[in-house]
Amino acid sequence: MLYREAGQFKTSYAADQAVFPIRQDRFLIAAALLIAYVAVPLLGNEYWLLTIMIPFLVFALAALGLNLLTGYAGQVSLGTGGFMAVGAFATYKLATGFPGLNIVAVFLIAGVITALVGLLFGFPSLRIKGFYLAVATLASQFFLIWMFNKFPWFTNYSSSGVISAPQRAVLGHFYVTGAEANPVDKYLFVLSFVAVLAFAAKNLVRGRIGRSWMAIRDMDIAAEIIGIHPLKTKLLAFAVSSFYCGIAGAMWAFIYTGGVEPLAFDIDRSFQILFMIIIGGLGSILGSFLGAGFIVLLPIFLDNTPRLVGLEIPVNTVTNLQSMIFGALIVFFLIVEPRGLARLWQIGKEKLRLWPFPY
Amino acid sequence: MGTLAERRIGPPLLKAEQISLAFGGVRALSDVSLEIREHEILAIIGPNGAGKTSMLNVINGFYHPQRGTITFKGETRRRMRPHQAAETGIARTFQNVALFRGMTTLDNVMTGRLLRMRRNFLWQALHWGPALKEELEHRSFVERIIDFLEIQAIRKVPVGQLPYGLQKRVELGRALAMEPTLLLLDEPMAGMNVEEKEDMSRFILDVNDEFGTTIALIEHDMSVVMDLSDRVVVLDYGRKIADGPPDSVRRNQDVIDAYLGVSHD
Amino acid sequence: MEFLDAVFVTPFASMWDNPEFLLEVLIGGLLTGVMYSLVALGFVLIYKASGVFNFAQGTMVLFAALTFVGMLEKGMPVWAAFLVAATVMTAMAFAIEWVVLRPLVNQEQIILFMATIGLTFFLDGFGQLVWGGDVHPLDIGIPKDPLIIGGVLVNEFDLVAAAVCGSLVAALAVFFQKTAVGRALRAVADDHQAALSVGIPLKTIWVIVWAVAGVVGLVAGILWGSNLGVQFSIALVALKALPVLILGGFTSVPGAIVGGLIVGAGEKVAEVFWGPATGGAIEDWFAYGLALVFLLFRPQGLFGERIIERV
Amino acid sequence: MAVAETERKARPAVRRTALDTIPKLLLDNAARRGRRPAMREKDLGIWQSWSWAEAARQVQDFANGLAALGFRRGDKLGIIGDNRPRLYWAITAAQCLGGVPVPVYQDAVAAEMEFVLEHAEVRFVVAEDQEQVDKLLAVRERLPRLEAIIYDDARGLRHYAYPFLHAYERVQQQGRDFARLNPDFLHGEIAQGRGADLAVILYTSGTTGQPKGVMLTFDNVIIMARRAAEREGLDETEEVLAYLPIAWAGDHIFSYAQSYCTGFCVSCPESGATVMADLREIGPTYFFAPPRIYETILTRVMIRMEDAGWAKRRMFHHFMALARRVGGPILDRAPVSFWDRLLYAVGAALIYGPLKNALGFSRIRIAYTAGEAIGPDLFSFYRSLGINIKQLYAMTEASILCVQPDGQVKPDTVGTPLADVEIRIAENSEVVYRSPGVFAGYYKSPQATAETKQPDGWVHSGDAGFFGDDGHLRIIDRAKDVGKLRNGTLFAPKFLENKLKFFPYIKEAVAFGADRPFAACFINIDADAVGNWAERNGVTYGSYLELAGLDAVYDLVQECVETVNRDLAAEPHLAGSQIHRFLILHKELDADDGELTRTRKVRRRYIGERYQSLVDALYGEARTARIASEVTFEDGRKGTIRAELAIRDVKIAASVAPLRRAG
Repeated sequence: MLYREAGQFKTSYAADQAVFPIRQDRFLIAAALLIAYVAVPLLGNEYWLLTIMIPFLVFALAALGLNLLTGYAGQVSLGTGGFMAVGAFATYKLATGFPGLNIVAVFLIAGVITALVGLLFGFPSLRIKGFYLAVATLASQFFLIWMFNKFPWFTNYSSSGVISAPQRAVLGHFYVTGAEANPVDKYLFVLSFVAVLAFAAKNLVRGRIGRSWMAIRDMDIAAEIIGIHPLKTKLLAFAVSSFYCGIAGAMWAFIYTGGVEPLAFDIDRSFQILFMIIIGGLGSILGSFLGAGFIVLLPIFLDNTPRLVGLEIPVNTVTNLQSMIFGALIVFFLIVEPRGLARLWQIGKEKLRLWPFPY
Repeated sequence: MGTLAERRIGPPLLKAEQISLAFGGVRALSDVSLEIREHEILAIIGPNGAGKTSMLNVINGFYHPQRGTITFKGETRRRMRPHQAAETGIARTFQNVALFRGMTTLDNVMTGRLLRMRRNFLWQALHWGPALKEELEHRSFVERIIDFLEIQAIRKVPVGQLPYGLQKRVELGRALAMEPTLLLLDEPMAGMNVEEKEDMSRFILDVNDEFGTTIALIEHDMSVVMDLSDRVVVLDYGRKIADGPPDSVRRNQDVIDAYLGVSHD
Repeated sequence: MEFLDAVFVTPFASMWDNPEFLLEVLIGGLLTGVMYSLVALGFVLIYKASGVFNFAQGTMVLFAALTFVGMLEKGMPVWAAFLVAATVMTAMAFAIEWVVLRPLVNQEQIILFMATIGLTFFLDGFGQLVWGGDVHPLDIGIPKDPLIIGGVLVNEFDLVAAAVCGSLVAALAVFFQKTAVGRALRAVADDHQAALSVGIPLKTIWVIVWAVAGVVGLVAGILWGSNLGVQFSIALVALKALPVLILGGFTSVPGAIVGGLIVGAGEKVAEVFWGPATGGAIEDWFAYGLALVFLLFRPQGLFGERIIERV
Repeated sequence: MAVAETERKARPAVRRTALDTIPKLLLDNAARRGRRPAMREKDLGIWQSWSWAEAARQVQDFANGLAALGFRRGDKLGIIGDNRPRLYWAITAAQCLGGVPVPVYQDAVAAEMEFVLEHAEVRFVVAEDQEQVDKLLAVRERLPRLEAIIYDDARGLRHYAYPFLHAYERVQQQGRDFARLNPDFLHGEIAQGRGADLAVILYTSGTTGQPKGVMLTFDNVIIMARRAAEREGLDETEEVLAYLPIAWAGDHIFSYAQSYCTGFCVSCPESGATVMADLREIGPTYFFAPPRIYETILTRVMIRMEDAGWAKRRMFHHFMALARRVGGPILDRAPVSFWDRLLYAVGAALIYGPLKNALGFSRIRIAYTAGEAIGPDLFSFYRSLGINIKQLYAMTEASILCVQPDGQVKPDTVGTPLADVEIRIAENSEVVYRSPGVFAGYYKSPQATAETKQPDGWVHSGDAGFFGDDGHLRIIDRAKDVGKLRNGTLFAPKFLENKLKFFPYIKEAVAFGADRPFAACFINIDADAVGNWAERNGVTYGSYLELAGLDAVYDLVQECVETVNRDLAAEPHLAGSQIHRFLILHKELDADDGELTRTRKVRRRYIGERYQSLVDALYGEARTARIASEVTFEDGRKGTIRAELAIRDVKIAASVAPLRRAG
């Protein structure tokens, strides 16, 4: 209905292959960015920024990373938490070891370090596939968390095993990490990182690299036939995915919570991210954001609903109920639309484009 | 039709020498030698289980024969991986369509160009400058193939939604996008109706004609084989029993026996 | 240098010095491995018959144990509690088939896998909502005294557990080989289409297999709970059972048993002899490392069938 | 050519630089709006575009190439194929050299093609692809003058080793080489062109006899294209989709001449099968189609809406009903209540806008229909959506004659004459006209020319019509079919029949009245529509014969006929030919029985003879008539149907002063 595409014809391949070939979509994304950059900082209070927007963005980044690996390259991974931990601890070591290093560079280098670790743990993907691989990635999950727990070097010999973010600023005096950091600065910093990385991810998946990933995912035999080197392609997926997850982990530790212990990145975190991409939509950039939003908002919603209707329920019961509802919702989603929220979005959009016709 | 210019068939492009292949105790190929000459259309026929597909799999590196060598473009080898075969200029299609079901027709054909795309990771992430230029150049090339195979209307349709005949055409498109010197087609017309078969035959001839591509194909439909191919190789129980022009092969007693003795679909 | 010494010299030296101790560790490990085997067995049964990678197996073990112990706490005799718990697990199998599997039939494996994770969350919440989240001590009268057999210290309980597991596996083997239902199950595992074409109702098979997996889980839960009390951590045993699957192969019953024993023994030995060098707790990941190394040489697992790719 | 020769000498020197030929317009466009798009074609997945400067280059290269091949002034260039930029450029290229393009219908069979090419003495042909080349090769032996065939699409032609076959690109390459040696040649040729020169020969696909070649001069084409463009305020920003045959006069004016005159861009669809999708992508601002295309689109809309969900369907029908009531008046800027305007705006957001978008009509400023009468329902459907669809009157022999001005659009007129167009109604009601667009003559047919075109420039259209008091021309029939009632009143049978046929219940109608005291008619009901109606109203019937004889059905039809009578009463010229009596035929008129032509046109005379007894009954006193007629069944067997048919008298409406009907 909202889509009026008559007259939007493409005279070049560049225009035809644009990320948003439909004018209305371009308006939509521009509006979304405008809201994210202007309306949210102006209208959002500290609670909103710190407990909803920032975790949403951090989760979205991690989901994006996992989606590149699982949704696009078809390699199921249960080690996301471990890679996030690598990012967090690498950032910590870099930031404390090189106090003069710009925090942006710190995040990026930590991402690269995580990518290298991801590369290492991606090697089994040459020989094993599917669930075997998924289980194998658990090895990285357990091993990495164990390592950060056991070797105090990673926490600079902190007695509690907790790392806490030192004070760092961007552009001179905008503190984005540490106790002094202003929520709006933090938010804008994360937002910019996520926006740029999301754009880069979109670019990757619509070009040569994305096509080789999807080829491997859809039919690895045929992929080899057209000259795709399976190991190289899979390893690249592991590396890129880990890069994203590493930065997400770093932001989690440094900007969202300000300090973490390795347990924050245990296997539950991995599952949480996996849920995001399943519910959001495998193989969809948008889906990573939708899934992250869903998983971040659902507990808040479940937390607040009984109170809103005036019910007093013991905390334990609430936790258990949440767990049940969460589980049931996942099954429900998989049954209703196994391809996730992104697919629902797509269907809705398609309907709007065809309106008033049914097809 | 006008006067069809003589197709120039050149020297051997590929030589398979004394190939033997076995799985466990089962012999798939025994001492098979064959040649594929430049610019020709070679048909490999034989009853079911004769080892035809195994032969293609050996040529493009899926199977590694226990004995024998393959010489392609003058280079002799014993082992190689399929992606290396692709790099040397061998493309193929499969008996059961092996497309990337999650992608559109356009993207599927574009994957055929992956080998020729060079821009590195960082350019790709920016999707700008050289990467964009490269992408658009290949798109332009791929569009010519889409035009050639007359699949414009399904350009942006996910291939999973296409009827079988069209999927086969898209798969041919993907192979063509690789600009192969040697094209291996495993039953390109299996499961097609008469009209689709005619279309496909025309495309195969046109490919051979317009691009000079050497083609080796496996086909069951005898009339198609007789019409299309310059030369026919007959396999039976993993052995080569005949090799020659279609007419002489048709009169070959061994071939007749092989076909009479075994019922094939 | 010191580290290398601790990794490559000291452990072997201490093994050599005290072979009885090594044997004790080994046997202790093997007996723990039996537990892993039981959980892995549940996985394999379901995977074979329905192609579902059932992540909820660990939670099913917990849930079964909770039900059992809850019945005991209500004053039921052991046999009655067992029957009730087994019935509950069977009912759950029906419910799962009806609510989860049937609507998702023909979906990709990854989707079904995700659904079982959802199931995990649901059962976790449900079980603790009904039975509470505390540790429930469980004592069904299995003796726990240490025995010295041939100079080696063995726990009586472990022997009983091994015996129970052994009989369960034997019973299952008979069930699969000798009964009509068992044969049908094997047919389904081999080829869904073929099984359907000879008139075996797939849905019935699924219910049976999930129920059997539930009962196997119940046995595992009772044994584990008798040892450590019934508590949430039982669900985590499932995570230990996963490397067992890699080792043994997803579709192999003997693989699950042998794999469980290897993992159990391996990680105990590693923990005892290499733990000190690395700060301990390597049990957390050792099994995975072992499985991974193993995979590099045999991607299809110990007893898995070799995958020949047909093109 | 004789015309052009004599007039050239008389031309004053000052007009030498005037933009009086298409090639001069091309150069002018290239200079003035060189970077604006001139042509687009959906090819290889995108709309390949050529600016005016690029188009000029393409044309010049090809023109030079033709010259290099030996194409000379006065030579004819055959053009065969779908709407392709290269074919349009070939037309211009021929005109640059003082040659004459002869577009040929691309779906013509080889024999038809042979006739035109033979008759036009074509030396060179530009053919689109292998299909057209094969057709040409089939008849080449009988075309001794044909020297060269140039093809656009090389697919499949690689091995056609004929020396006279040339690839389009190669000709252009030769052209570039030629231009290097003769840099001033082409501009000299273009400068020699005059407005009175022959611009094109368009062969009419004559329904009877052989096609006739209509010779049009540049003046004919350009002046009329300009007049029409001025009337509508067309400019270079229009978007047009060229999808009708190049050989058709309509396409030549709307997609070719007007583009050169105003500088707008013409887009060519990817193929015949993708026209609708391409239409949607381009979203033209200016659109031309015969009624049957509008009808096809409407049918598709309705069918697709039937498959929509219940709520959506309700909403659609609700808002379409609103649109029928107020959409037309809003488009015509007539007074409409604020509330209705508000509702219409809601409808526009929910239904009309998206619907137009889905059809590709979002941006249409002007849509034309011509060629035959358009049903009032069809017409008002589009207008009620806010699409400014208008009728016009045009002939191959004269380009455009009349267009409906904005705000004065009615389904039954063809509008008012353009500037410089004079129209007279002859004694026998025939429309006769004179205008700058009037053709030079039929090629090599002085006799046919003389029959149509008088020495003083007046041309017989062959159509019967009259002017209403509003100054709009109404076309009622072919002139030869129009007769008079016994009292001298004008009687236009096809006009009556068309009016009747616009009702969904009436499938065919046969009107009688020439030299009779009054008009009367046979009606053929539409079995589907009436059957549907019967079902909804609980009327039961067993067979077509029974259905056709039902009183209720007679009532239904009578209402239709009376409506027609009321319409007629509003037209002073036709008020006298109101229908007095009718009967419903017992069987469907059938081409197998010779009652219809194969193109489903009523053979009025034959039917009159065959059902003589029924005609007599209509003009008698009886209330019923008996008939026994032979029919051919589906399986070819013959049989006889006997029936007694009722005859109804119809109320005659009082003739009133012509008022604009509402809606």
